[in-house]
Amino acid sequence: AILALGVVGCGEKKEEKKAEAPAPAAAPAPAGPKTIIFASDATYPPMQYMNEQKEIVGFEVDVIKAAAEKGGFKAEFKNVAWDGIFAGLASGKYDAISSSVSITDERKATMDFSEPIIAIEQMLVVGIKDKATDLAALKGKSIGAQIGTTSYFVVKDVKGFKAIKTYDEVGLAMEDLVKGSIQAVVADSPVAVEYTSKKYADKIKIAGVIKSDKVENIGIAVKKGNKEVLDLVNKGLAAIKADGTFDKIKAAHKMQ
Amino acid sequence: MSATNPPIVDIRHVSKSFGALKALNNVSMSMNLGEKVVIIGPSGSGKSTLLRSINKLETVDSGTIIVDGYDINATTTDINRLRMELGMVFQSFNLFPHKTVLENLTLAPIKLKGMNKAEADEIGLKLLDKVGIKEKAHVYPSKLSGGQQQRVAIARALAMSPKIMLFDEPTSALDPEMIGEVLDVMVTLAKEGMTMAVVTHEMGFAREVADRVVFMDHGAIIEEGTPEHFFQNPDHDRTKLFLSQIL
Amino acid sequence: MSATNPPIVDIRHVSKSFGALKALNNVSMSMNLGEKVVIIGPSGSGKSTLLRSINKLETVDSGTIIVDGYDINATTTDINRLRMELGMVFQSFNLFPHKTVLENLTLAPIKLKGMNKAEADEIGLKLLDKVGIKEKAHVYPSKLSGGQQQRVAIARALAMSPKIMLFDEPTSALDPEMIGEVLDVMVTLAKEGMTMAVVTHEMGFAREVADRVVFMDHGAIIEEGTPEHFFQNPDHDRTKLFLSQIL
Amino acid sequence: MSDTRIIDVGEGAAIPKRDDWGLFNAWTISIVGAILCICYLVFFQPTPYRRIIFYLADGVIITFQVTVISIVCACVIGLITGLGRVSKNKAINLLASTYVEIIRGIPLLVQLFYIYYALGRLLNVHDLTAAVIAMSVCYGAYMGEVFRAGITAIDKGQTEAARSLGFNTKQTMFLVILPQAWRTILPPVGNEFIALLKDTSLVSILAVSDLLRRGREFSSETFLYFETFTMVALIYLVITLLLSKGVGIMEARLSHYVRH
Amino acid sequence: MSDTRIIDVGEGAAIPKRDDWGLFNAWTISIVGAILCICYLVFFQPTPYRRIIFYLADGVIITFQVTVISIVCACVIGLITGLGRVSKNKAINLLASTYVEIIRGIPLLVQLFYIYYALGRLLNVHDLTAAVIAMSVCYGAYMGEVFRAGITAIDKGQTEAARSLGFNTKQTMFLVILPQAWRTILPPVGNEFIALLKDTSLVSILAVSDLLRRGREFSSETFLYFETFTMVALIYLVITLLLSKGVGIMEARLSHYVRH
Ligand SMILES: Nc1ncnc2c1ncn2[C@@H]1O[C@H](COP(=O)(O)OP(=O)(O)OP(=O)(O)O)[C@@H](O)[C@H]1O
Ligand SMILES: Nc1ncnc2c1ncn2[C@@H]1O[C@H](COP(=O)(O)OP(=O)(O)OP(=O)(O)O)[C@@H](O)[C@H]1O
Ligand SMILES: [Mg+2]
Ligand SMILES: [Mg+2]
Repeated sequence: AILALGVVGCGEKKEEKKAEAPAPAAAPAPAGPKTIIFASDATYPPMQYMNEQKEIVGFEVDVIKAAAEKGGFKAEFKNVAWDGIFAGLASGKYDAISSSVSITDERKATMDFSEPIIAIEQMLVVGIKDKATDLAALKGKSIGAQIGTTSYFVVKDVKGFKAIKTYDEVGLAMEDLVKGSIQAVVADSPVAVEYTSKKYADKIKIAGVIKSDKVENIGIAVKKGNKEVLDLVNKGLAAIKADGTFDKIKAAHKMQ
Repeated sequence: MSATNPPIVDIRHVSKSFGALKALNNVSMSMNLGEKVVIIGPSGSGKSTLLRSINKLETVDSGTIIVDGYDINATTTDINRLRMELGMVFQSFNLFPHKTVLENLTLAPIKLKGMNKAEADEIGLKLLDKVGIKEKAHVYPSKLSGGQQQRVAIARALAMSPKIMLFDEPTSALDPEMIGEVLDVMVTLAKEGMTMAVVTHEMGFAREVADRVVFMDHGAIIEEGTPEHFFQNPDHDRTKLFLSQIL
Repeated sequence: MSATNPPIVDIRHVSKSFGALKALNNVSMSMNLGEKVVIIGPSGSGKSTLLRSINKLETVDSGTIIVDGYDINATTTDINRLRMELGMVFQSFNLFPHKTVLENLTLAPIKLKGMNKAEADEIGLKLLDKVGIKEKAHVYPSKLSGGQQQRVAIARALAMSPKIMLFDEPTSALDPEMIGEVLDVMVTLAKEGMTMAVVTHEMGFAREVADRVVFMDHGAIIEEGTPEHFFQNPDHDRTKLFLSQIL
Repeated sequence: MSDTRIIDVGEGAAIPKRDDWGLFNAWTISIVGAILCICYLVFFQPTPYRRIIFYLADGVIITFQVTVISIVCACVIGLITGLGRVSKNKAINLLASTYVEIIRGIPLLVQLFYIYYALGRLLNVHDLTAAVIAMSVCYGAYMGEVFRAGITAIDKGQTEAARSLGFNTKQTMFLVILPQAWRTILPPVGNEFIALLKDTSLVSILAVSDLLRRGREFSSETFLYFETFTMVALIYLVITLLLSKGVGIMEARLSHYVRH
Repeated sequence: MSDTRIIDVGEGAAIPKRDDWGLFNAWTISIVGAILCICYLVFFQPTPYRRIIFYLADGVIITFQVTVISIVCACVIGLITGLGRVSKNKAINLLASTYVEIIRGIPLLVQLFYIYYALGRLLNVHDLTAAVIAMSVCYGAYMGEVFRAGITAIDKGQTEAARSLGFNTKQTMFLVILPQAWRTILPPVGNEFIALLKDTSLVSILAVSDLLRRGREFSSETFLYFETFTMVALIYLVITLLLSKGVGIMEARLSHYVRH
């Protein structure tokens, strides 16, 4: 973690110069509202994903768009592979990450987070006929999760699995589960619900919630010390939570 | 031609083209058991093609070739079986470089006739002795001179006890000092009564050994006859011209 | 040797080895302006190496070579400048295949002397006329015969108006019927007073043109003298032996 | 009658000559088959194939963009490297050789990750730029060898003739050697182009929206893995087959007059 | 004095001969440099490099496993394809040629996705198996061309001699041609092995825990992108450099007695 700090610090020196770099074309900077570029791994339905018009859509996208209206900034989304999404933030390729990033202590050490958007849980997804309800029942089996996510962190130190497989995208993990290459997937609750209720309702199911003593919140990540962006985002989020817009969006996406 | 026995090789009206080029043009020829035929002619006249047609290394376009009673182009004929009766010796030796001299000789008898190794070795060594290089039995071909290699090649063909031996210019890739040793082997073979068809430019060999000399040009047999007839009194101008050039 | 002017080429105690092989062994030789020197000797005797050392295509190991007053190995000498004074003709012509004949002639004058194209073309055409192939000015070298190519190569060298011309067996890659046309050009050049060093096996040329003949063997100059001395009454046995083989 | 050919021991994944009967016919079968397949699917099974092909369309453009820009950069790097590799200056030569040796030793995908994630922090390059840099740096090494081979294939006599006339090393290279070398160099460059086009599929890992990425997006959204990847593969196949035919034709043309 | 060389126009990303001065020295520099680098980092900067190298260790094993199994399968496929490509039976020949043509036309990564995700549903293959199948199918095509080249490099007289003795086609191939061809085939197979080893990095996409995947896991968790990928690249470099030296030595040895 100490070195990771160094990493960010290292990138920071260039911050001033690079601040306006990301969107040189769309730079009506003087008068109009500030444009914030959000990186998003658009493979994460229903939170953020690519629709057939090649637009990034989803619950979190709607939240940010609404917050932008209220917070007085312009939100632009950029599709970035999850694998390197934090590296890109550190090097200033974009201003913020809106990609269902769970707020963890480790991550807080290297980046700053907005106020929580929504709380989630880690869910265990298994085949429709599987009787397992918790991780313990899956000893000796193969289990999958998306690389570098809290879902993966939940299982990575648990001993006794045949294999823990890390996927670039959660959808690929689900695909492997359906195929039978692995026997379980751990995923964020909205994603787990999405896959088990819509796309593969007849093939996989939620086996249970993985208990944790801490509440897991997701939030918007910004580069350490980037107060300007953080304040704008927080202002917007607070505003939509206050005026009920947030609840409407939640309802529209059938979020718990 | 002896009247009683059918010829062992009977080539009837055979033609063969390579593209526009007629390499063989309605050629007929037959050979009896024990007969030694020498085929001569200018380069490109179709000598090799004729010889190679006999063991079906070239497939003819029309006409029939009957060897030992079998039509080689008939679908019922097992050409691989028949080829065992036809020993072939090439200008370029074509020994198997990954096998020792003795293994070159024993490979086919062991694999094709199911002979056991000891027996094959014995026969092989006997043949090597006959061609005069028994002491090289266990070296690889690349260690031999051209003349030695060609003698091994002859022994390899003999190892299958063929009824007929076909030679395609066996000495023309050899340095002059080695030609003699190969011709000696061939003469011995002829004296033992082997049926032989030999394409060669060695007229001395033809004189000494041939029962019949065949002269080809432009894919056709122009003239055939005894060596005496041939070298002393050929009928055709083309034959005379050729002989005048070569002798 | 004329006493007043310093020699235009002065080679002093030059040695050059390729690995263990001494290609030049303490060779000294000089040439005066207008002199024609023919270098002969058996294959591998170092003739080419000597010639190539003069324009530094080979770098010598020891000794000095002074051309037109400049030590070619001195760091202060601009060898590219000096090479413009030294026309070189190779056994293998080495024309530029991607340029027309005329472009072959004009490339160097335009790029190196900053001559404009019109002027270079004019000079080029004049030279082509001189070597007798003006009509081929706009074809590519590959369309020419060997003799024509070599004449273009001579013209190309002349286009830089060199003070000395070096020829390394200019006719030995040519068919016999073409040797004459190239030698004719060289003879004309010699008559015009060009300083020339020529490695050749054409003894007729040496007799007709050479002021001096140099005989080399094993990297050393064995004997030098006038053609008369040389062909009628050489001193050394090795020279005699060589001449007896070549004439 | 002997038909011996030297078998070239290259780096791997190289080889076929397209002059033989089998491959020519196979080419025809493959290209006709692939195009018919695409047409059949798009026209007779518009659901989902028409949707798929529309979704993939802009990915093809990105793929081409990355390929073209990268090959141009790789050619520049390759020329410099090639010149370095034939240089008599040992330091330069060694530098160029070491570059080639190192690049050849590391998988392209690792190079991509390295340039994108690891060096990305220092250089702060954008995804497409990172992709292009990585492809160029990698292919520059291979291209360097193509240039080197092209240069050394020119007869040494050409250099000697040029030097004798008074040209310096640089003039000799640019006026005499390279103008002759390009004919030998062009066909392998064409082959590198095809190889590079195929390798651009790797940039999909960086979420660059190339053809493969578009395919992955569409399939993860619609779960039509089989249909989508079939289409992706067919499109790649058609493109590379056409290009390789082009290279084959170019090669045949140029070999006719390698020397005018 | 002419030094003309024919430049081989292969498929791309092929080329360097290791016989030249530059590359030999570059090889030494690269390998010594890479090993020193690894040692320095592991011993003098144990945090984080020792952690990294321990984390990566089992990835190296997987990488080797996939490579070795795939190359063996690819050799089998390659032998069959190569025999098909030299077959006089036009149907078989065309089949083999079309296989080669199609496989060469589709990026390996697309093939991987196709076999894993598109066909995977039908065949229900597991990750490592899919990886091995995809690598084998792809490299089988290239290997087929290696075998074909090796076979056609054997003098036609050998076939004629064998056939004249009475051997049938199959016996001729297996008793006479192939036993001679392997010497020519072995070095390019070695090069394909190296190329395949590098390409196994692609299987990391299928969540196979190879060297690259392990590196990605470690870096995405610790954010030590630079450090991790440096180590990954160095490890690949050392492996491929050592292997390519091995191939070079083998090539030199075999060329000494291509014919006993
Ligand atoms: N495989 C082939 N393909 C095409 N043409 C061939 C082939 N084999 C032979 N020919 C041609 O057929 C003609 C006859 O060839 P053949 O080898 O039988 O002549 P030859 O009398 O043996 O001549 P030589 O004394 O030169 O060996 C020649 O013109 C030759 O070029
Ligand atoms: N670049 C080189 N590398 C190694 N050895 C060389 C080189 N050039 C010449 N030699 C050797 O140096 C010796 C002298 O060569 P040189 O070409 O000067 O001989 P030559 O008298 O011109 O012979 P020829 O009449 O055959 O042209 C020869 O033994 C030759 O093999
Ligand atoms: Mg013949
Ligand atoms: Mg010489």
